[in-house]
Amino acid sequence: MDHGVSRRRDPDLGARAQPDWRRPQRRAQSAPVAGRTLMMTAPPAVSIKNLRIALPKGAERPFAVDGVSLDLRPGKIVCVVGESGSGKSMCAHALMGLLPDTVNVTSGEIQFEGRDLLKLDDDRWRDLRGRRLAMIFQEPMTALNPLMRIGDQMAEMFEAHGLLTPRERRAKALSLAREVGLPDPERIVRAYPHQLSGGQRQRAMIAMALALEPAVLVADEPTTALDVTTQAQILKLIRNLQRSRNMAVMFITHDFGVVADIADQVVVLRHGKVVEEGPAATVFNEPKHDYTKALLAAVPSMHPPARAPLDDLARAVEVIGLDKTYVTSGGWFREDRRVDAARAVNFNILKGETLGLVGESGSGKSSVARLVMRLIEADRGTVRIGDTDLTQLSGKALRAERHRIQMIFQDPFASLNPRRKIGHIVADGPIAAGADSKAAFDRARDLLKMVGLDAGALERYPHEFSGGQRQRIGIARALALEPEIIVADEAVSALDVSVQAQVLRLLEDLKARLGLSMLFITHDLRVAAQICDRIAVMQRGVIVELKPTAQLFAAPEHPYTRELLAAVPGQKERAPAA
Amino acid sequence: QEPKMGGTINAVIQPEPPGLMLAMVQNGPVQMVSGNIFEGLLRYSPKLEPVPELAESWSVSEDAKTYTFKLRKGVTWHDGKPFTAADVLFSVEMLKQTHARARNNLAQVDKVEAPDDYTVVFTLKQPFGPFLGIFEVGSMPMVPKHLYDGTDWKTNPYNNAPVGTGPFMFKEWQKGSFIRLVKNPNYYEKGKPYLDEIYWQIIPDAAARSVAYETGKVDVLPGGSVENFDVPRLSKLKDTCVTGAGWEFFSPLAWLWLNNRQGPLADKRVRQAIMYAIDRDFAKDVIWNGLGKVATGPSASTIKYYTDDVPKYPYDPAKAKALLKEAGYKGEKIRILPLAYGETWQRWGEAVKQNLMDVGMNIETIATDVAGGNQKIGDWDYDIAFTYLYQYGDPALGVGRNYVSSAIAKGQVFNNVEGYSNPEIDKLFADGAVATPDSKRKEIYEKAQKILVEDVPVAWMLELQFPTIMRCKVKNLITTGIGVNDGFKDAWLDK
Amino acid sequence: MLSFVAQRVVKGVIVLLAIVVLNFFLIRLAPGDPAVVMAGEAGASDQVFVQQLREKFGLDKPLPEQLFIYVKGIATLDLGFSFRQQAPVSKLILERLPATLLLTLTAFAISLALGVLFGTFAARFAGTFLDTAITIFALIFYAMPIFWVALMGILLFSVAVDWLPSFGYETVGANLTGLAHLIDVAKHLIMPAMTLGLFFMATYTRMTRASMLEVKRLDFVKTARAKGLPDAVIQRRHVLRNALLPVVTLAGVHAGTLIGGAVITETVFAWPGIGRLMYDALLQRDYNLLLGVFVTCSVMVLIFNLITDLVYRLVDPRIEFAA
Amino acid sequence: MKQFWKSMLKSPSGVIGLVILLLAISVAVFGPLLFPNSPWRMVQRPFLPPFMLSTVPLGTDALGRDVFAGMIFGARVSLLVGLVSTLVALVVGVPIGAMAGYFGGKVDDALMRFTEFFQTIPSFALAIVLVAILQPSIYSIVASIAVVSWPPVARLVRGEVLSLRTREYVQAAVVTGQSNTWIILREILPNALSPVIVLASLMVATAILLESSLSFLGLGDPNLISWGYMVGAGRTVIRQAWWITVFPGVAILISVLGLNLIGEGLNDALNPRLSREGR
Ligand SMILES: Nc1ncnc2c1ncn2[C@@H]1O[C@H](COP(=O)(O)OP(=O)(O)OP(=O)(O)O)[C@@H](O)[C@H]1O
Ligand SMILES: Nc1ncnc2c1ncn2[C@@H]1O[C@H](COP(=O)(O)OP(=O)(O)OP(=O)(O)O)[C@@H](O)[C@H]1O
Ligand SMILES: [Mg+2]
Ligand SMILES: [Mg+2]
Repeated sequence: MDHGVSRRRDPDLGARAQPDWRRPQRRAQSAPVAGRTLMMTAPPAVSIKNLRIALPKGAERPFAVDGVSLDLRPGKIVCVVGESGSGKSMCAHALMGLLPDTVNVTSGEIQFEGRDLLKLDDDRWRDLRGRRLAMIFQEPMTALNPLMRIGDQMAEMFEAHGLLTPRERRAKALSLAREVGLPDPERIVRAYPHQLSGGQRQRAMIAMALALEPAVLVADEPTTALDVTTQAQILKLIRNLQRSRNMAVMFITHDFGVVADIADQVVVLRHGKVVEEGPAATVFNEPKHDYTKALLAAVPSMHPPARAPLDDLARAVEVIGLDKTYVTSGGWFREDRRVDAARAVNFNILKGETLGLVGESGSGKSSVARLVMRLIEADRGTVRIGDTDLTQLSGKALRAERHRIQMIFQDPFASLNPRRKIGHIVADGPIAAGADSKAAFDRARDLLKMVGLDAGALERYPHEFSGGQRQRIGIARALALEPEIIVADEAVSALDVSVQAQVLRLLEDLKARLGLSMLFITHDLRVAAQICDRIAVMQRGVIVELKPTAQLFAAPEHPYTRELLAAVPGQKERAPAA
Repeated sequence: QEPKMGGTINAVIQPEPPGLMLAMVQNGPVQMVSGNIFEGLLRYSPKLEPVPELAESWSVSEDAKTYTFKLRKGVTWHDGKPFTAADVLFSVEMLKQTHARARNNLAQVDKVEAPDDYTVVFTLKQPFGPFLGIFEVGSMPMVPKHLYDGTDWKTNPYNNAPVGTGPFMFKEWQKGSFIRLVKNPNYYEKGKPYLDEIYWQIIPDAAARSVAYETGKVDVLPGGSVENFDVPRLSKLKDTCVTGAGWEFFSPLAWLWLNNRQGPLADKRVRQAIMYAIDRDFAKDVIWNGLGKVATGPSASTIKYYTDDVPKYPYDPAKAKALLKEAGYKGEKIRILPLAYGETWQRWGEAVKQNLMDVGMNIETIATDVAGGNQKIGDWDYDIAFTYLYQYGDPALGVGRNYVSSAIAKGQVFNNVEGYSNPEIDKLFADGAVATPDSKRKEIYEKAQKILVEDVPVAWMLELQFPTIMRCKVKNLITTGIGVNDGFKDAWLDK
Repeated sequence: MLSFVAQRVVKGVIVLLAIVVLNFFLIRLAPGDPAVVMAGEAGASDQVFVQQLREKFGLDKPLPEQLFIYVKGIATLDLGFSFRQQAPVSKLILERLPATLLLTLTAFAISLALGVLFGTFAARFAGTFLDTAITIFALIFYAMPIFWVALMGILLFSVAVDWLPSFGYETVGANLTGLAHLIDVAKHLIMPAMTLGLFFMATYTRMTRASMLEVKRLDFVKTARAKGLPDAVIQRRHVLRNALLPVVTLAGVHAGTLIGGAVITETVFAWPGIGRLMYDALLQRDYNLLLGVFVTCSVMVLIFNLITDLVYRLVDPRIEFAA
Repeated sequence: MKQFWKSMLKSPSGVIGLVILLLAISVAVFGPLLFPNSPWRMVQRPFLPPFMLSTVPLGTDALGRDVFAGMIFGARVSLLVGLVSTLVALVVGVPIGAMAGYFGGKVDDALMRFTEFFQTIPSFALAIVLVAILQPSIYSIVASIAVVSWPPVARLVRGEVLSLRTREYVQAAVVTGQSNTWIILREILPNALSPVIVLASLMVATAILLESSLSFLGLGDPNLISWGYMVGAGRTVIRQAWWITVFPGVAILISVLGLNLIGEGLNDALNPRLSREGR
């Protein structure tokens, strides 16, 4: 299709590209390198030296990446870990030559196959990308062009480098799809991205990245958006493919469980600087830097702590036979699309108890939370708070009862109105309930103090706070109405581990002090293990198992529960922290 | 110069005629096009003397009540059927139902008879001075009986492909684009018409019409088809001739309806003040580019029995102010309704408004389109309203109706809209219509003019002239007092 | 897909019915009586005569009855009779419809094609002189009143240099046939179509540019770059196609504006379309004709919208054929 | 807010637009005080070319009226029509869109059908008919322009509200027991407003153009001079007196341009993602 596009390369690159992409020839080319590998300790495929990337003026810090050096070796996976904003993605993008226009590399070099990548011109970059260096992105939803068929997007990989005929490309795409384990590959190569599940899309992305057998694979949080079960499969796939092709992999993640599962080498980044690096076992077992230690300590363990049994049998919440089916109207001449988000859901929460609700994405956890909160209407069933049947109320009466059950939301950025000051955000509820505004603000100040924010916060806007602080504000808002029950829907999932640990501790503390009950929704079984008294496991709208936490972890009954537990990454932990 | 045969004329028509059946629709453009297809019994010279057309000759009885017309022999309709007295009788009957003006004009007719195929006799109830002036094609077109008799006139297919006796035949009409007429080869006047065909181009925008002329796409701009402001420029173009002739029969006279019934305008002095306040020479010189004439009274100077021996109202703001003060005008709001006929009239409305405001009147312009304006005038819901009306050659036809009290009737935009009622005037016009001989009529009408001008029932503005602009190679385009409205039968092209 | 169209048609019919009823009353609210207008043109009028006219056109009946008669007619695709032009309304409209369709569709095609082209250029060379130039021109075209553009066009192309005809849709009396006729019509078409399309072209230029810049930031563009695809291919295949979606939506919405805008263009260029027919009908209070034009225009808008929706659904696989 | 002005002032188009608008507004507000001569008064000989007399710097029109005075008084009407009709359109469109988006379901369906209905009638044609029916006056013109321009507002607001409604902070407001009105006014609308403001700035421009087009067809308010009226009136004499049309035409062009630039500036300022990209 694009024969007209110039493919100007230097002789040596051209020579490699021209005969064909097939393996035998390429191997012959890289033979001398391989030979050396045997003699010395494997030379790096890529060597990043003292990389420094400047951010535009007004950014939070002058350099996104500040003097980072690291090597990627064939056949090895290097995990780059660190909190959000530590510069992980920047490193990856620099390696691919895909840095945004607003940032630029001020110093350092990236050695690859005998040249400094940072000095390449656009055409050479283009030649290397995809063919020698490939990348997988975090969001499988947005990383694929929604208007193109999967197979065509795979075939583009060959087209970009002028390889094969269109027919061969299609055949190749099919076999790639098969190789990464996409089900029904004939159908899937003809499908559009939105017709695939997240895991399938990520597989398609991997297939694409591997199409030309690159020497280096960069994976920027490739599993963060996936379910644990899917994550486990994808990790396995990457590991296998990487082994069989002897690729050098740079794997970016913030999840230490994942690191534990696949890393050969670990590099810990903080504020754009490498604070620690070394073989995975060493970093896990003998972390040297305090930051690494803190990070490791913050990873919740799979072992539920012992919990005091609850004697008080008073029920705070009673949920009986909740049904909810979403009907997406198909119009007059089409059948409706129905999703059962809750089917005959029953559970109680005792006073002072934390009930966990776990399950994969789409299993109906949030729907249950909303039903309990009466943010949506149930088709059938009852939600009782104390003696009040919430499902029977509406309008003013409902509003009057709302203060008894409050919610903490998942996304600390989306759950605060960006245009209202924190003071208002916290005090609005009580004022709407009829409280005197001065008293409400005084109380807001106290609450903020209780969640660890100073009084000055009242007058500030949400964007002036960090993620963890915002989640604290969300908690203060929920507490302002002095609720009996708190529903936390993925309340810590968006936070970095260290922050997550703090917030969890805060929640535990407040709960105990105020005698609250809690419905805690999460997809992270480690978190659930640490905070819940009992856990309910949901699958496709049905609660398949509900047990005290320790029992559930020790003796899962339902196959789905077992599958979930097995998929949690990092269980062969080299450093069982705590 | 000897007329040359052949050639095509492109003329502009505006707005697009709603139909071409002159007996059923009678607005200006319809007559302009259909005047070539249909004919009347008579035409009128620029001096408004009757000239034969379908009637070869005519005679009037002693008592002035019987008019006998001898029809031309050998006249055929465009479909080949002969034209006879039966067609005339039929036309009279039909027009009484479809043609409002013909209906009025024929009100004096007692009976119409056809003693033979080529003679028609009109018998009147009483003598009617202007009777010989109602036979022009627009006022009384001849309709083919054999195509209309016994049909539903409204939906008759010939409405859209009219058949007449005229020098040109209807050929095609592309709605929104043009109307095409071709020479009638069997025309009764041998050798005529000279032209092969006429295209009437439909161009709705005045500026675009000027451009069409300028770029040579059309040859004739009939009166009123370009804005007056453009006339001087166009007349200076190469090979361009301009004439104001051809409007003698209609003699359009512009005035302001003044609502005599209510408010300040019920006071004669206020009405006189308005006459003094308006700078009519400015209007003539600037808005009408010097064309036309400042009106002295209810009759245009081209109309029979006109006299300028009447009170005069020169532009005199001081006097206007004095009169207003005398009448005790205290700034009551007065609504003025301009005529929605394009830029010229809009500008004129603005100028008059400004004149009146300059003498201290509180004027508000009410904007409407033609239909909305008509409704307001018909409902007498106005204070001052622009208009211009045709006079049809005789005070009994075009003048009296605007002042006699019997013509006061709600819901119409003609006749006595201003609500002026003066028994003396009523009597004068009643007498004038039937009086004989001419000298007696003259006396009556001169008296009426004097009284009216003193009373100012309406404010007369200008005798309008709509110049026709054409290429000089177009000869003999206008030969009668009806101008382009009764056909191009004498026109020829000097190639 | 078929059921989608069927559903849309049913919906459209309901909307149309509402339009008919509303406009029926709206139009009759206008001051001015068609019978008076007609009688007036004869240069005289009297009560009896006007009443006679009213009866003839059924205007003497009570409004609900008139509406009933009208709607009944519509059901049988009869738009009524124009008492003023003495012809069936549908005939009058059909005579004019081809010209309007030719004009609006050409304007639409030109504006969309050129707009997308310029927008693409501007986005590709964002920040350069070319971008600035295109943006400024787009802004100027956007800001010029349509009649002004028309006037300037005529002065420039018809008067100053005699390249293009200033009125009509063919050379009257030339009796051209075949290719010569086509060329003749095309020559007449250029100016009105450009005039009508210029504003929309400017809109699409700006929209395409903005949309391209927006899409450029999306993840899948990064994926495409990571594949090593040449920039031109990325721009065309990945950026442009996605960026066009909002432009297509907007274009569909514009159909109504385009047809409405044709009133002025058709007036200035003497283009024999229904825009002018509507305006004349309005001035003459030709109720049936005016209503008929409204219904026709609305049908055209609905069809335009349906087509854009279909196109949208063809381009974007994510949207299924549901309402 | 400060942030907003900062980024607004950083975008060059926004600054140029603001300067133009401020200039136009101050002409509209103060001009008539400084040049109290009525623009309708015939002060000099007709068709006096511009720059000949200092008393009539921009020449005179077909009746000898001062073009300069017309420009100044015209600014008032043109801007007023633009601003007021946009305001009316917002007053109609924002609540309809907000209600449709917030309550969803049947309410949404009904309101959107209603909106669609208005969008199905060609807008300019509808405006013409409305002005003709109501009879041309500044009120009917403003009303008609508003009637044809509110549907896009409603649609835009609905879209925004629809997406904001599911935001967590809105749900937070619901669960803390706040009323629907409060939630719409405090939590949703302020966050839906930036694209509406951008749209509004463009609507003012479109309204000015619409008014001029109506004036062109002779449907302007005859008691008030507007730029559109001047262009329409001067159009027939453009061949002999270009200045009568050109000056007000340029005035329209520049103000519409200014408003568009403001729209662009607002877009940049209110959409931080865009502004960071630079251009
Ligand atoms: N386009 C950009 N313009 C300005 N600053 C940016 C841009 N992209 C990222 N940054 C900043 O650069 C720093 C490093 O960002 P980077 O995306 O590398 O973090 P990360 O470690 O990948 O974080 P995460 O885990 O959230 O993806 C951050 O402070 C971020 O705010
Ligand atoms: N408003 C809605 N309309 C239609 N379907 C919906 C709606 N909300 C959720 N669903 C569907 O209902 C199912 C359950 O959704 P829910 O959000 O409760 O899952 P979840 O367990 O919270 O998932 P996640 O972990 O991704 O948040 C999913 O299949 C989802 O697509
Ligand atoms: Mg990142
Ligand atoms: Mg959820």
